[in-house]
Amino acid sequence: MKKLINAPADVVAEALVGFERAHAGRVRVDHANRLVLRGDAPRRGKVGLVSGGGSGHEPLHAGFVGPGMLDAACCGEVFTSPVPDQVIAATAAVDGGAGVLHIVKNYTGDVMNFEMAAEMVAAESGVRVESVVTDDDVAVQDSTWTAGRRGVGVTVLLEKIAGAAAEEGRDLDAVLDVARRVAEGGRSMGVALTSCTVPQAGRPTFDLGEDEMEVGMGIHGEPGRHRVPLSPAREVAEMLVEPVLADLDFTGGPAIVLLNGMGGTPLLELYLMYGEVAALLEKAGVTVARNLVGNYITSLEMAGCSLTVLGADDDLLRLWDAPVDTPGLRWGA
Amino acid sequence: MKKLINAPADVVAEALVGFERAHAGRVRVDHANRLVLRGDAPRRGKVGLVSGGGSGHEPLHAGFVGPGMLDAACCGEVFTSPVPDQVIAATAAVDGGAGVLHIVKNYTGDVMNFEMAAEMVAAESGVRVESVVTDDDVAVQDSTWTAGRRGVGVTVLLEKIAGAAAEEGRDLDAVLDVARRVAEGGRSMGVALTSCTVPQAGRPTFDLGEDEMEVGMGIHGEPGRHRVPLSPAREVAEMLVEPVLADLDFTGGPAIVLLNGMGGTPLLELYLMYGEVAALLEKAGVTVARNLVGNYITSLEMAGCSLTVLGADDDLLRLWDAPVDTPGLRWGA
Amino acid sequence: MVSLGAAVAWMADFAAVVAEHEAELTDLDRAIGDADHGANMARGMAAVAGLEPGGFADAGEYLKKVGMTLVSTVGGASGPLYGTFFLRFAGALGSGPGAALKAGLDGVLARGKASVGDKTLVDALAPAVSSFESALTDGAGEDVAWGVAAEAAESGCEATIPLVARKGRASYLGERSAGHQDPGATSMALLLGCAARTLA
Amino acid sequence: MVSLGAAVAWMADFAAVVAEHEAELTDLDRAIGDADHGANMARGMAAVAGLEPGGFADAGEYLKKVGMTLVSTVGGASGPLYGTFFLRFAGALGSGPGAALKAGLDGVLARGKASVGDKTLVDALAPAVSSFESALTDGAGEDVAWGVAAEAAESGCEATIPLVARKGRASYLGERSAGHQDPGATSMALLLGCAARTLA
Ligand SMILES: Nc1ncnc2c1ncn2[C@@H]1O[C@H](COP(=O)(O)OP(=O)(O)O)[C@@H](O)[C@H]1O
Ligand SMILES: Nc1ncnc2c1ncn2[C@@H]1O[C@H](COP(=O)(O)OP(=O)(O)O)[C@@H](O)[C@H]1O
Ligand SMILES: [Mg+2]
Ligand SMILES: [Mg+2]
Ligand SMILES: [Mg+2]
Ligand SMILES: [Mg+2]
Repeated sequence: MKKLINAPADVVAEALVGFERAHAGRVRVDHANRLVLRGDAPRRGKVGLVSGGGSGHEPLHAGFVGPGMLDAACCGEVFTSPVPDQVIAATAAVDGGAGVLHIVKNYTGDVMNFEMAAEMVAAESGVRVESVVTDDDVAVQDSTWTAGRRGVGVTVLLEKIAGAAAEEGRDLDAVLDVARRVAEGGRSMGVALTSCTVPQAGRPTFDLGEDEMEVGMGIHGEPGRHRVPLSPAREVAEMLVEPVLADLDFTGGPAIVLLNGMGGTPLLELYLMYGEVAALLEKAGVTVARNLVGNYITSLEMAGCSLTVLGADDDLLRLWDAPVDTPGLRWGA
Repeated sequence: MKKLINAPADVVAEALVGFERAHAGRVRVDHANRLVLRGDAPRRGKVGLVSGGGSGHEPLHAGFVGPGMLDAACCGEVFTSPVPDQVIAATAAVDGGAGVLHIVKNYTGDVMNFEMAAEMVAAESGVRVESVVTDDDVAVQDSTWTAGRRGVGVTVLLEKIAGAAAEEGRDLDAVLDVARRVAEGGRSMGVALTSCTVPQAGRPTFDLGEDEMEVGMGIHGEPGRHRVPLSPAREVAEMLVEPVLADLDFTGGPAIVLLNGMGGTPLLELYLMYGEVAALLEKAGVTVARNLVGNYITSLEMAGCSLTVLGADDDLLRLWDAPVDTPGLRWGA
Repeated sequence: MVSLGAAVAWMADFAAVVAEHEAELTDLDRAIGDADHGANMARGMAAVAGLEPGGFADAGEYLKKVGMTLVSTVGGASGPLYGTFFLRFAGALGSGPGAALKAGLDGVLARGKASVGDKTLVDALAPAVSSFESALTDGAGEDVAWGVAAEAAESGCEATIPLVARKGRASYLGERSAGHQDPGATSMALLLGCAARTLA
Repeated sequence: MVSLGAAVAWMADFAAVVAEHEAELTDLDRAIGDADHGANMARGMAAVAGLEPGGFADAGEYLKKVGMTLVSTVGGASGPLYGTFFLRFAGALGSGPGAALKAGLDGVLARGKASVGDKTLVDALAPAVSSFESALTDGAGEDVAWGVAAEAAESGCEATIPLVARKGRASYLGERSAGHQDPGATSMALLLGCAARTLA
């Protein structure tokens, strides 16, 4: 295992020390609870946005804390959901009297820990909490017989768009409505060329042959739909676009597209992939109104990429374009 | 070799297709000359900034084209400097009557190709061209008996700062002066945990044992000062900070610090490293006034990082803070 | 009745057993999950082992704190599930261990929405709860009932091997999850084994 | 005098030889550079081989175009150096091949600022130029002189093996560059070998 770390058990705590030093003033770090908070939280009258999950997906979530996006991120151990105490502390810290939205990726651990936190907040404080769960990964069959689709790239788009809705002063119901529209309107699919290595595990999560790739893997190295021979970018693009479009019709309006790197893929390759993906989307009649190409929801040093397509409308596009000022996403500010 | 590409020979051309699609409107791509141009170039009366070099270091340089930074980037083959024709075409495309600055990293190939281009522009057009060469890598002994230090991280800071100077209307002499101050005032040092693989070469540029790292490697996989056993982040930070501070005194004023990922290092590790580095700099009496943590001058999928420290003053800090609006660096806009 | 001393001994034993089996639990989770179940349980039980038992009035109060500690330190799927199990177990302990076990199971079912056969820790816990009850109904003492429950948990755990997971991370594997023992069922069987040693 | 036909044959031969030795040149560059010298030269000479020789008045005009083509297609260190060599060679060809060689060398020295012994293509080119001259001075014909020059380039190239690089990318290696043959010197020796076969 080749990593720039000290003891594997200290990775998250020490990364937060560096994060605080890098973004001092703009964010505040609660080291005891492993929270990254907006520097000016709580904002009176603004709906608070809390997200979080296992670490190792940076910039998600900590990198998306700031004006126009999240008020707080709860940082779990690498690939392990945060505990309710963190979520409760974050909720209390960002509540400005207008209620708090929890943004949760659909993994059993995340869902249960956020749920317990919400129950405890409801039982012990007057803060109104609503939750939205992202489950956009079409690699997983969504049925009552499984844990359902995983939450991946849509989470980035949702945090941006719901963040803008909260920032412009919409109330909790309205922000929740926007968040649900994003969660329901987006689909994703990924491909991995290499595994990642969890620091505490010390060895790769899965083994992949020198000429194999995993189609539909998850952001924690979960297995995908199938393993195929390493293929040209042109064919990889088809493996991403085809299942996403098969799952949902995006031809009715404008779309926001995220081509996301898993952490170990050079930007040069990501742009090349984006060229292939955008051409296929265009051919399929999808109007790409906005796009984002880069590493936004990663899986440590995994090589690979994922595609997220979100069906948008004028309201969502306007919220997408609104200023955002976070370490990981910034424009108009 | 595991890469998201089609034919290795087509990587740069195809990545430019995707880059154009991703940033349409904001930049223009001249595919014949492999140039990325500011969408509104040439800007009448503004000094034009042209940089370029081998591809594979993205976002440098193409990702830094836009208001407040570069007017044009010349994209060479992966790790191979562009040819004079590209530089000449870029210079002509961005000249707004106030002259053009060439920003060149100190590699024999880059220096000679830009030099030939400048000579040809001087001989064949009325455009005044000045050049600045970055050579900040302290891993290399700077002597008349070598090709001199390599240009690395300072290039990013220089493109930002000189870009701001040009944007606010300074003339070519003034922009050149700012650029020279940055080039002279910054030093860098890097460490690699893994090699990178050039698509056309098909195999890793160098071999590194499972428990070795290369201290002082270059951004093309050039060898460093020495190979040492894989060390904790705390010690790696010393290996970066110590030689940089030994080479130049940064205690006299504010400093701008870049902790740069080589492309394959998770952000989690980069932040952890930044915590270590910032603590050492503080202990050594360096006042870090501004910082940047992320992947800005990469080496394909290499794992590792580099530290750049630039001695600044009020003028340089102000230029650093000025709005910038490029795919790879954006604030205030 | 479960005494405070017995409850503390139960947890001390489980903490030791989890530490001993940490690598095994993680390896089981590597096969069909994300290779952290051993680390998760070890982190939580180390925190539990650090609780000062002096301050508690009875086993119920102590085990409530155990549940809260697990919720606060484990994370992942197992944190809320084990935490809920102990919180509910502690709350019902006044009505005896059978009722406590039943309440714990109900809490886990409500929280995780898994059924028997979904290849989760429920597959070890549910048969243990019903075996404990039927042993008492059949006239056995609590000491015997704990042993029966532990055996049922052990068989339930082994019976997860051929199952296809339908809950938790392993469900992403679909058919490929068959042939592997469920990590959570394994730790749950260990917990009941400890109960048989310390509460009987 | 070098005829247009001879010059075209020289370049056709060099293009073929470079294509044949591409992997070897790249491997030499992998050892002390960045593993692209073979690709760089092959790309450039493929473009040269694609030039339509019909449109040129004489060898000088043709070789000037060769130089410009190399400058425009090779990049890296070798592009400007080989390009300059041919541009200057072509410009002085009117005064004979000896003067052309000398002008080419001077261009390379001015462009790259290397000296003999710095472990660059100058170590193959410089001895070739002086051997060609002295052969003529000694009364040999041009055909013999080209052969002598090629041999000198070949030995100069081999003599780069023990040297420590002081110019170009290999200089970063310091002492570790010793023990490897310089890739640029190798391609330069191939160029002069082709000259001996086609211009003599
Ligand atoms: N919905 C559920 N109901 C009951 N048990 C579950 C459920 N989901 C997961 N589990 C149990 O949790 C175990 C995994 O725990 P752990 O690895 O600690 O958490 P995570 O899956 O979040 O990494 C599984 O082996 C399974 O027994
Ligand atoms: N300053 C210089 N003067 C003369 N030759 C040089 C100089 N620098 C490099 N070279 C030659 O260029 C060769 C490398 O060419 P190439 O690999 O194509 O370019 P790059 O080093 O830019 O990758 C070296 O082997 C050396 O012979
Ligand atoms: Mg987990
Ligand atoms: Mg090169
Ligand atoms: Mg797990
Ligand atoms: Mg080379």
